[in-house]
Amino acid sequence: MTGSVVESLMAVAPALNLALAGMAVVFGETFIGKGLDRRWLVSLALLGSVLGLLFTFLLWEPASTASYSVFQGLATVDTFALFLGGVILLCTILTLISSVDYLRRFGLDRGEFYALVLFSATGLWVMVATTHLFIIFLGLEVASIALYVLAGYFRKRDRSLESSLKYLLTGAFASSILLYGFAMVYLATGTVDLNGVAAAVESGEASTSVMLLALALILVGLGFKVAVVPFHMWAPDVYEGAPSTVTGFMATAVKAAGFGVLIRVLTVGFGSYLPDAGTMLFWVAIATILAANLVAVAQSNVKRMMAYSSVAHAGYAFMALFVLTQNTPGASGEAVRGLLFYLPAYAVSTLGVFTIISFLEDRRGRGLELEDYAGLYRRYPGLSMGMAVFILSLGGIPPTAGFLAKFHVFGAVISCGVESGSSQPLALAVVGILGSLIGLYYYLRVLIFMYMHEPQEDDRQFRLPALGVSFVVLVTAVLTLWLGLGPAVGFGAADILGWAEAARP
Amino acid sequence: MESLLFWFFSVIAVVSAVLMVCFRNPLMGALSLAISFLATAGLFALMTGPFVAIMQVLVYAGAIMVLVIFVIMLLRADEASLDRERIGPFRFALGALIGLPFGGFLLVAVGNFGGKVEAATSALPPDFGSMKSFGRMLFNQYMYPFEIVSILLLVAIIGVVVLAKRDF
Amino acid sequence: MADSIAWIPGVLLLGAAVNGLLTLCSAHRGGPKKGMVIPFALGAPWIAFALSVMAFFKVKGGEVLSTSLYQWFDGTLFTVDVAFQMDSLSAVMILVVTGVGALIHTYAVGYMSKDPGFGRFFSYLNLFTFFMSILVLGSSPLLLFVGWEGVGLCSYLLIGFWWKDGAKAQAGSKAFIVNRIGDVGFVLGVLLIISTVAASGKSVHDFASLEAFATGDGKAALESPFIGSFSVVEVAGFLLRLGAFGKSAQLPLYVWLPDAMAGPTPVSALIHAATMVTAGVYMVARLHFLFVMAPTAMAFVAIVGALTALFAATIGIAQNDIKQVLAYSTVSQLGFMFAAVGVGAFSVGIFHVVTHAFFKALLFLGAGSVIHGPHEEQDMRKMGGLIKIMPITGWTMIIGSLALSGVPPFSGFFSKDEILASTLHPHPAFPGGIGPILYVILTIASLCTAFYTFRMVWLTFFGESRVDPEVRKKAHESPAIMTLPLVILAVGAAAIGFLGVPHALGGHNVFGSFVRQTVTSEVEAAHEGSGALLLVGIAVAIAILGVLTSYWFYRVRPSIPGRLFAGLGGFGRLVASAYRVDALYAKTIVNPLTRSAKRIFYEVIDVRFVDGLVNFFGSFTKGLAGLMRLFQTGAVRTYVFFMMIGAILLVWSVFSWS
Amino acid sequence: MDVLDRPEGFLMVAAVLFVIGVVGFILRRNLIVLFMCVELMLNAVNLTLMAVARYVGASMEGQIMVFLVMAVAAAETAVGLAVVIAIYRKRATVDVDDMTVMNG
Repeated sequence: MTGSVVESLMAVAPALNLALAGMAVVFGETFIGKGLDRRWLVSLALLGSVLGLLFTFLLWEPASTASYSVFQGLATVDTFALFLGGVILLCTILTLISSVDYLRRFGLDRGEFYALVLFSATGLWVMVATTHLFIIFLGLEVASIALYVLAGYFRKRDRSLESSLKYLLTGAFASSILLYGFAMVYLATGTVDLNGVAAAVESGEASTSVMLLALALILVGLGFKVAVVPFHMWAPDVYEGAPSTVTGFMATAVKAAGFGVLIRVLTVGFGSYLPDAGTMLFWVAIATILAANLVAVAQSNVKRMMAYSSVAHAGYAFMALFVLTQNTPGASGEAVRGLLFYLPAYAVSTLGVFTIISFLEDRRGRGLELEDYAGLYRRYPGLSMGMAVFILSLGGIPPTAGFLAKFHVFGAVISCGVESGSSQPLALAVVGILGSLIGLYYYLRVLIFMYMHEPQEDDRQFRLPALGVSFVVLVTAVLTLWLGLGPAVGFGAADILGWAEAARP
Repeated sequence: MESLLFWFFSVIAVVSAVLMVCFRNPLMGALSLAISFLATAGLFALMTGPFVAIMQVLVYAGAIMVLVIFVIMLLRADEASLDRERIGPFRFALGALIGLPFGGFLLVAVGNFGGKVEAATSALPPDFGSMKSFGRMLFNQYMYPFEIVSILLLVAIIGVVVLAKRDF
Repeated sequence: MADSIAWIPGVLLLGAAVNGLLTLCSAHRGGPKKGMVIPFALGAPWIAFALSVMAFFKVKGGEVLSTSLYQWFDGTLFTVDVAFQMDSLSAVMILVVTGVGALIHTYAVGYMSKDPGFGRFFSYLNLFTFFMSILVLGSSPLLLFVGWEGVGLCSYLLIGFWWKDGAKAQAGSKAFIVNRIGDVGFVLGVLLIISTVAASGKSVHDFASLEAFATGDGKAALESPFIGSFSVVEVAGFLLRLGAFGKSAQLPLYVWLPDAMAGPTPVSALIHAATMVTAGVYMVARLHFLFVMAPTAMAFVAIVGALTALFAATIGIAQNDIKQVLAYSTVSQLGFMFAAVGVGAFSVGIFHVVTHAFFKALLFLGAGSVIHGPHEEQDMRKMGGLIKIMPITGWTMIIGSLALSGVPPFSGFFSKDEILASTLHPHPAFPGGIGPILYVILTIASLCTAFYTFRMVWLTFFGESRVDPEVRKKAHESPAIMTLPLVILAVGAAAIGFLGVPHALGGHNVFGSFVRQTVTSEVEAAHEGSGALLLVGIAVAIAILGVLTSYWFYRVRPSIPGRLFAGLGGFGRLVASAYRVDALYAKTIVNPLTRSAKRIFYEVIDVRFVDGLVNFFGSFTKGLAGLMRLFQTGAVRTYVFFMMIGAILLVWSVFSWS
Repeated sequence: MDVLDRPEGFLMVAAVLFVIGVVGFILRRNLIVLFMCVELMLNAVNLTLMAVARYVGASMEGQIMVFLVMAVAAAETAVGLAVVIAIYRKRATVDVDDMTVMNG
């Protein structure tokens, strides 16, 4: 349905709230000046994102019967968009809360930071709520540019600036390649709206060689954003140097949006060309899982290890994309649903970990080595408990969100193998499970350091975890367990898997 | 006549782009890039895009390149860094390793694009590419991306302040 | 609701949670007070045991208890509830888990009383029991897997409980890696079964529906060829078995278990003898309906089990560390169990699980008491004559040893005899001749078992004391909280065998027929009433022969060379001392035998092959990681270079495959 | 046949410009030149979009996109130059190969 401006604005209300809150924060910071209590700005930012989440819930019902196509079809607000948008908003809220204490400790508690997080989230939301390739590009750029700046936010630190620069250079390069891919789609079909593209592909008017080139280039560009091998090499450096809470945001919200766009572009736009991408997705997934897990084993910096872990998780999620190329309708549905479930499951655990990492980081950017986590449970029992939950979830041990998510994806891959009779999916599943095996090794090492090792000579003062940090760790730990125990555990809440099911494009 | 112009602009655009990569002094590179942009603007004009061509000259070749040159002057590259920029055979081979196959793929794919096309300018709407029709389309149909770009520019402003303002 | 079996895991989880919270809340002060920990640490397993007994009586009446908490997975591919069920098989197992578990918990209160990590230890131990109850009571393979991973994790935490030095950490990694190799097999096997079920349009996955599927309309799908000539169920069976081998320490994945003895002794007793390591046997019995369809893989299991039984027993002869003897003995006994379930005698295998749980827990706890007495000494050559100092520990351990050796009428005799008898009636689809071969291998293993068990008894409790006189003064019997569980377990180890008196001896095999309420396959039924009186006679003879040989070697003959060398004065006495004679015998008789066994099976398989494999994985991983880190130069241009290489490969691949 | 009757000519020029940008990005070390290479790549995309708008889509959609891409490029350049200036202040270098504090 297309309608009035009011309806259009209502449909994109979640993004609108984010953007308006961002502007309000910037103006608050600029005009009210130095004497300002920044808590007001944070509250404003939170208000915007919570309202955004609220609108997401309000829009869900109407969107599930007939999706909104507003702004002359440039924005498509369907359950898929709302689902991913909800994940993005959740990540935003948690990032905002955990950043307050972090920034305040370094004396950098300024409105610009929150505004940039909000604008970045706006861009990501715009990205997933459209079928128009060009809007995807614009949303991506808004989000990316805000993140380039956020990565360099601690500009007194060498690492932060270097992280920003590396992200900016490689990101701009990858964006150009992605845009060239979009231009190729435009060339092949004369339109950049995915529905139009699908129609052109169906009618056979599209130029095959150009479409295939476009497919490869788009996979390069988006593969960069979600960080899969061999387009991942920026990720460890950028993740390590960026402020920890920003890293958390990058590893979760950006990935969610990136995978959302990948699913949308691949399933809606490329229909009959997908089987041609099967082999390449296969090798990308295998290379990602093996390389990332192996290199992660060799890391001693927890933040950097988490960066490789996030690359590895992108590999597991890529397995689900591979299923889409195999012409197995049953397994494909399961794969998309599994992938959609994977994103929030992975996001809550990862955000929890990065919140704890940010809390343990000191003024000089130390406290990130594995040795610094030795005997942590003595000093911070609650945080250690939370960390254990997150680590087990990331390692895929039941009954946590990570296990359930992984099981869904692996299950989809294997049932794809049974359905198609091909051995490729089975090989992929074996590699995936092998990868989780290696993964557990370095994940559990964190636990061992925290619980088994004696704390080192301790020159750092004990700090009571700030309210925000405790809150985020508690919420993410509860969500990790809740998602893992399964959808129907009490509280009358609707189930995420059910939402993921309804959100399938 | 017009196809001569095409060759003229194309050769200038490509040659000055190559020069941009080859000049060791970034200032010379920036000037070559500006020339390449101007030539591209000419190509835009050939394709019935007068308004976009003007924007190309004003925004790209004008504003952005001036900004770049300004920054280059500000940071003054020394002789040592110019020396390190020398492209030896190994680096050249690396470039060729990437450039040749990738370029080959791109050229083969777009060169063999055999779709149906609108050849004659008369087949297009009469005001195709004019500033008026451009503005009307931008502010009606494409209001949404326009708004997004406005946020983008706001983000860029904040970003520059955060990163480069002295007393932040 | 109140009598729901979900309370069994519930109570255990509560205990773990309370102790965990207590530990966390008092972490700054270095742990909670013991008085606060004990009520929950002991209350949880004992209440769980009481609940299990109550439930058991219902099951005994022919009822199958089940309770479903909520739906865990739903969807196109599979629907799985978080549900528990208790049939006769899981009833037996849960009684062992909670009963033996509660006793070991009680013992551990005494054993760990001086350890600073008291609260933490019990929260892990309760958590372990919780996961074990999930493993046993879970109504679907997935829930079984939850328990499976959970016990693995707790085991890992508990082995590492006293990790301070690198060598023990190494042992932990070994346990971890070997177990994960098995787990890969398990997960793949489960996923393969689930996908097969899903491919035939079904989505329910509890054991009952799986059995209905496997014996009903899914038979064809499961038996269709999958990889080469192997059917789906053969492949899945092989994969699942790999998981069982990893968890239950079978060749060649057994190496982690002896190393796992680095943990506190109650942990060895509970996890590495009585419960967790039998999970593999339980899993095979639980999925018996799948395994009977895969005779090739079953024969494989039986052979691997029998070989493990023999090899571990021969290694056990040469060990001097009391816990190592018991560790290898456990590996060997697990081999017996696998031989039994491998030939299709599932109830017999489970019977041995039960009896073994009693006598091996008893032996481990006794060993713990022995170690505790002479102050952390594990070397048997420095013991001897301890029966005078610690009589309760001594006599209970002798009962346990008699049971382990298979001397009638102690429990091990009945279960082992049944295993031996059942090998002569293997799965009908087995190639002929396997049965007798298995029988011979296992009989030799029984002989070795009796020998090394009583070698341990003679060396530890009898003869002259070789304990350091300083230490001997301090050596003492353990407190009542440790000896009481020993006594109870000794009663169990002595008497529990009468549940399964075979028909050949005029019994009714109550146990077997109870388990067969659940395990109802034709292959299983074939074992009903097997076992002739002759076989019973052979088994008794073998056990007694083993005991007597060791008596001859370690008690009788030492005096002969002693007299012989008496004329040589001090030197002669030195040689005549048991330690020297032991060395002499070791040099002349035992060593040539065991050394070759050790060389082949310990040095080649364990050190060269599996350790090599583990080390290889380790160094290979590190090397590869190092190699890949070289590319991660930090330079943006490198990154973009590899990105473009990737881009070129992608473009090339789409063009070449279209 | 006239080169202006078909888009292939423009497209190939654009492809060549794009590849020059890519190769320049890999070969050069001066940060500002790297940004210029990205500009060149975006410019090449713009040329492609213009050609498609003129010959294939026959609608001004492509031209609007070109306009917006220019804005994106401007924003990217502005932020990029800001980072370069911030780095130059700290390290007094604009060589990308010096930015390797983090690796492995």
